[in-house]
Amino acid sequence: MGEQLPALQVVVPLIGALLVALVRRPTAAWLVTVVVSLAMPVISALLLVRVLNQGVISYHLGGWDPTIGIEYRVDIVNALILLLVSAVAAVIAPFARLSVLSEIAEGRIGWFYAMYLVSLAGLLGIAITGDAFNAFVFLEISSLSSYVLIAMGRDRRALVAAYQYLIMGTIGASFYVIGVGLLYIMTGTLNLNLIAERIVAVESFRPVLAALAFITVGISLKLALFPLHVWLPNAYAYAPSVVTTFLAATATKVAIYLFARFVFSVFGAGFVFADLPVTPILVALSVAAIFGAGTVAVFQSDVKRMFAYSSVGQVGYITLGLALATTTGVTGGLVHLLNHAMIKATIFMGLGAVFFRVGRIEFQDIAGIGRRMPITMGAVAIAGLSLIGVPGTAGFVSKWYLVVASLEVGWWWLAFLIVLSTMITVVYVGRLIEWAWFREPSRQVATVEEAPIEMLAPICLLAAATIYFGIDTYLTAGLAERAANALLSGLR
Amino acid sequence: MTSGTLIALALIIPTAVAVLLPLFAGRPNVREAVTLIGTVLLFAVVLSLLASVLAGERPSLAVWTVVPGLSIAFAIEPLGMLFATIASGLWIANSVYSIGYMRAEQAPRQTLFYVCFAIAIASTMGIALAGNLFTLFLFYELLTISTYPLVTHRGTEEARNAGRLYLLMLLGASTILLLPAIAWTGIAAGTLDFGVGGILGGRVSDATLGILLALYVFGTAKAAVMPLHSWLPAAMVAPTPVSALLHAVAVVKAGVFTILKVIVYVFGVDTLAKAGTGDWLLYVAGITVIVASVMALRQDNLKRRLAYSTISQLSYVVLGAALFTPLAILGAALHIAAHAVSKITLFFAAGSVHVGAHVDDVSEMNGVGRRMPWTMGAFAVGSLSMIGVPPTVGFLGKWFMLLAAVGIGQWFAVGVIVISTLLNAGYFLPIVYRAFRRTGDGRPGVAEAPWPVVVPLVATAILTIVLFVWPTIPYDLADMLAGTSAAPVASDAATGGRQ
Amino acid sequence: MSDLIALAGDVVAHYNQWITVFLMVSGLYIVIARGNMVKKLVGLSLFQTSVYLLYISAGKILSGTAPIIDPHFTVYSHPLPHVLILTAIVVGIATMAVGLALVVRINEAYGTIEEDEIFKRDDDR
Amino acid sequence: MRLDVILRVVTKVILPFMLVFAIYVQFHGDYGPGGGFQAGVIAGATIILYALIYGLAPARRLVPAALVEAMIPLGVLIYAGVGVVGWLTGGNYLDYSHLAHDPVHGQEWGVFLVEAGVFVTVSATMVAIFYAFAGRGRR
Repeated sequence: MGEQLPALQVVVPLIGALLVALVRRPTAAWLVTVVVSLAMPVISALLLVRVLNQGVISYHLGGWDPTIGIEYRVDIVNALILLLVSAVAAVIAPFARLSVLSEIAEGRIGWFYAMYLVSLAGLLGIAITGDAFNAFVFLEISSLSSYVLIAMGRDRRALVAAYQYLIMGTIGASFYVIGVGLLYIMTGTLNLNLIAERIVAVESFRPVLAALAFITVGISLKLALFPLHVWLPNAYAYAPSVVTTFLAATATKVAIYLFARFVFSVFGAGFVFADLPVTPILVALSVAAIFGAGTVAVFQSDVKRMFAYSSVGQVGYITLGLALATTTGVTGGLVHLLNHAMIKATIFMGLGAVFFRVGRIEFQDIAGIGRRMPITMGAVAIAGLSLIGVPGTAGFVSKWYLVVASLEVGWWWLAFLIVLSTMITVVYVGRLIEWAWFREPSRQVATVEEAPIEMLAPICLLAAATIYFGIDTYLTAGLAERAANALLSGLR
Repeated sequence: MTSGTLIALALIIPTAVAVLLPLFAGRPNVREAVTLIGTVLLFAVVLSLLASVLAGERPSLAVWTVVPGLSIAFAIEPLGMLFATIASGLWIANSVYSIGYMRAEQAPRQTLFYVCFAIAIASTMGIALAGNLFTLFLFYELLTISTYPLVTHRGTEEARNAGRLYLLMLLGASTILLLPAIAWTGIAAGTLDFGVGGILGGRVSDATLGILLALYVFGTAKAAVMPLHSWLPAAMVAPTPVSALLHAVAVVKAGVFTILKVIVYVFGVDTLAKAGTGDWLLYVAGITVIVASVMALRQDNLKRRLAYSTISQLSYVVLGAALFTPLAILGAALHIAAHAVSKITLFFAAGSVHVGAHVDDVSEMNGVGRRMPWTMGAFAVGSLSMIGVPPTVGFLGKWFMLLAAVGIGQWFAVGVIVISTLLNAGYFLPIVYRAFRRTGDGRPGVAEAPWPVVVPLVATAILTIVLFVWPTIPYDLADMLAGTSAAPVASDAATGGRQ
Repeated sequence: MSDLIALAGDVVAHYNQWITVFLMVSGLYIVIARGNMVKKLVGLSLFQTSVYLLYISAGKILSGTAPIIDPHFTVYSHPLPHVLILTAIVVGIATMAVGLALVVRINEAYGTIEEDEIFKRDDDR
Repeated sequence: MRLDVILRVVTKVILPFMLVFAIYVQFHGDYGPGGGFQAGVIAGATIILYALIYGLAPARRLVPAALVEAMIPLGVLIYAGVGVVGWLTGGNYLDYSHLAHDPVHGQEWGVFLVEAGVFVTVSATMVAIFYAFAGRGRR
């Protein structure tokens, strides 16, 4: 059975989604979702252990040879991403029941869970596949289901947000597939590994450069790299709480993985970063994202929207680390990818719990909420501190790597910008803490109670994780460093 | 019990108090009992550590390596021991005082107050006992964050603004300046562990030493060296116990402690003295001392006047450190202790006046001393100590710094100390005079504050005098510190500083 | 002169790619320039179609037949691009369905499908 | 319901042929252009044509929405199930070689079943999309 793990990782949520679509009773649908979601981290943890023990796992779908068939290929990089996505899914599933019951019309709950599982299967598929076109299909599977999920959001603005995301996402995916097509024309294969082998001979040809450009822009749309991020804030802000949490923690992260996979493993770090001026461009965009999106976040009146903008900024840190293309830098980027997923999942789940109790999520409406829901908001505050990068939390570890990485390449100004940008985070996290604790409770808030235990438990678990991974970094920084080395060494 | 266990306990006890308190939120008496038991236990633990340090031991405890190069480790040296002893000892007095003050004030959200307080003390212990720069930084930030809710505690517009300034200035300086300084140190020296004689000697150029020193000094905004001082007067909106223990002892002392420790154990006194690129610090500190004193003269609000006085006194310590001689380091360390007991007395008295006479401004204090003799008597003792008049402990630190300054012919420092002493007298003595010599306007309701408020302030006032007569413990610790920074030891820094 | 003719020949010989580029750019233009949400989707569809052409024309071999093994033929077109594009078409249809469904819902919620008017109505609230 | 007699009659006549053609395309997929996608669309089109001519309500009586909504996941389930059978018979996921006594027949069977699943899902999806849009605004 161990050999079948890669297929199980994708097939189980897919079959789960089909079962949910057949049954569609809210409770049954939720139960299936929980069972599937809890099975996911088990599978990905087993995969990770196998990768650590035996090296790269190659799985031939349908028994076809990789030259013509689809290959699932798991190395330490995507094993880590798989574990991240499935762990987040497992934590969200128990939380989802009450949140979904309160936010989604009853007739749609079944479809909601079906779409949720399809989206999960799609994201896991992107991460696990070793085939460029298969990645496109999974990309669209996850995107299409997330458009639907976002459209189920709290008011009509969710529809417009989903529509905008659909337009941008489809353009991004089409750009990606154009790039893949050009690569296919030049190399005659769609297998990422084989492309990487054959591209060396043709990398000076113009279609390869065009392919790099198309793929980079296409994926950048999906990962919301500044200035291609405009779809993200509204989509996150108006989507149902569960969806926001899930997408914020996983969707952009998987897109970043795909980006890293293409840039480092397929095109090769030497080609992209040494021969082409990608580093300065990407660093400039990342810094612009960090400062631009961070500043916009400060002025939001909607808490979810504020943290959505913050996500755009935080993606900047990840791409910044990748752009440096050194071991420390890529490690920093990957660590921040993992940490930011945890942090944002905690924050959006906490806000989901607040929304569940209060029914609104603007600053004025949740004034004083920290006094009524101390545990929920305490967890959000801890995650916020981690977002700032206070030492002892996960966020510090990633920021430390990034600062050291920029000092190592002699870019002290970049280190300075990184620490300076932290102040923006302090401002908007501080603003939430101030509203939550140091204002008199508003009328809506005065009567609410602490969130129910089945919501609190996942929130507290993740908040504890953001502290735990600030102290014990084997699973994050330790593995991320190995992953960074694997990425930088090119072919897997 | 091994010394490692004791170090762990010194952190665990206040943390445990913080964890237990919310469980007794509904029962104030139990809650306060938990706090008091915690304070006494902590002090006992610190005292037993003190005994082993005085016996010449240097206990240490390696906890965990976060990422290669960043580890959480504790190692006790004399300066840290001195700081830990002061902070934990005064926590007892301050807890008694808090109970009286907060109940008299009928303050809201007392549980949150005590929880944050306990976390702040735990962080202070972490700073004092830290064995490397990362551990120090970790607890330094934790201290900032745990005291932010205390500053904003009242929840008024003014308190929120003060909280914002507090958070932005302290967190901002430490992340923008201190963190890069630490990263730079780590890359240059290959280690972040504190080493006797410094770890940077011979590793970086003189100019770099000067830049790094600036990053450290201004990154440690808690030391309130100008121009990063304005958070401290603003933080006075906090309840008085917070101002007393945290903004006269724990937080601000954590700042100067960090600067002193970095100068002694990261740069090395000798290295800096030879490099000559750190001399600017003397002038910055000197100017801060004088300017803050002048500003204190102009404050009418008693707590704000005390805050400016604190800024000035903190820079005394920095000034002492910036002389880069062992004798001045001794004086600086002693002044940390002296200022702690004296200033907490003054703040206690200010709070007592607030509770007993409902007066916050100096101009309204006429005759208060006659109605509140214990309070204002203690205030007088504290004032004398701040000015540096024997028989109070404030004299000792100034004396040694003055000796050191004269010894190396640093007449600027001598001038600063003399002028500021006059200024100190200028802003403290009128208060005492008003309180005792002028007659009040006979307002009713002015009476001595409740006993939990009065007893601690009298106790710290007595301590101010006792430490002058019997300064053995702080003196020995300061002497040990000065000994480690003396020239002969520095020669083996090249080997001693590495791991 | 002969260079020019060769160049013109090159341009004409890659006519399939010119069509691809034309469709792609015009589709993208419609998506960006039109405020009507349905028209945007039409543009998006055009844009996707250009991608189909890119793949299919790359798989075609002149005078090759369908890839079914038969003793009379030796030259076959590459079947894989067709398979891929079949998948891509399905993805395109699904996108279109979701997109149009969203437009219908938006029309019900706002009473218009012009983007600028929708933004104006949201700002008014 | 207007009296467009010609359309109604012609539709009645043409519907069975459309369905047969769909089945032809489905099974001819092994030897020529065709397969589940195309067949599914043609089959879906017959229902849509019926609904266009005779109205939505009769079409819904003929092919209930609940059935359509069940068929969509069911078809994919057939597809995924065939893949799982590949597992159980000792191959990788979607490996049809072990479905029959020799690999070539196994592949044939596998593709046949998968195409059947595709047919179910595609035809149902077409009808479902039509129902969803056509039913809008009439409730």
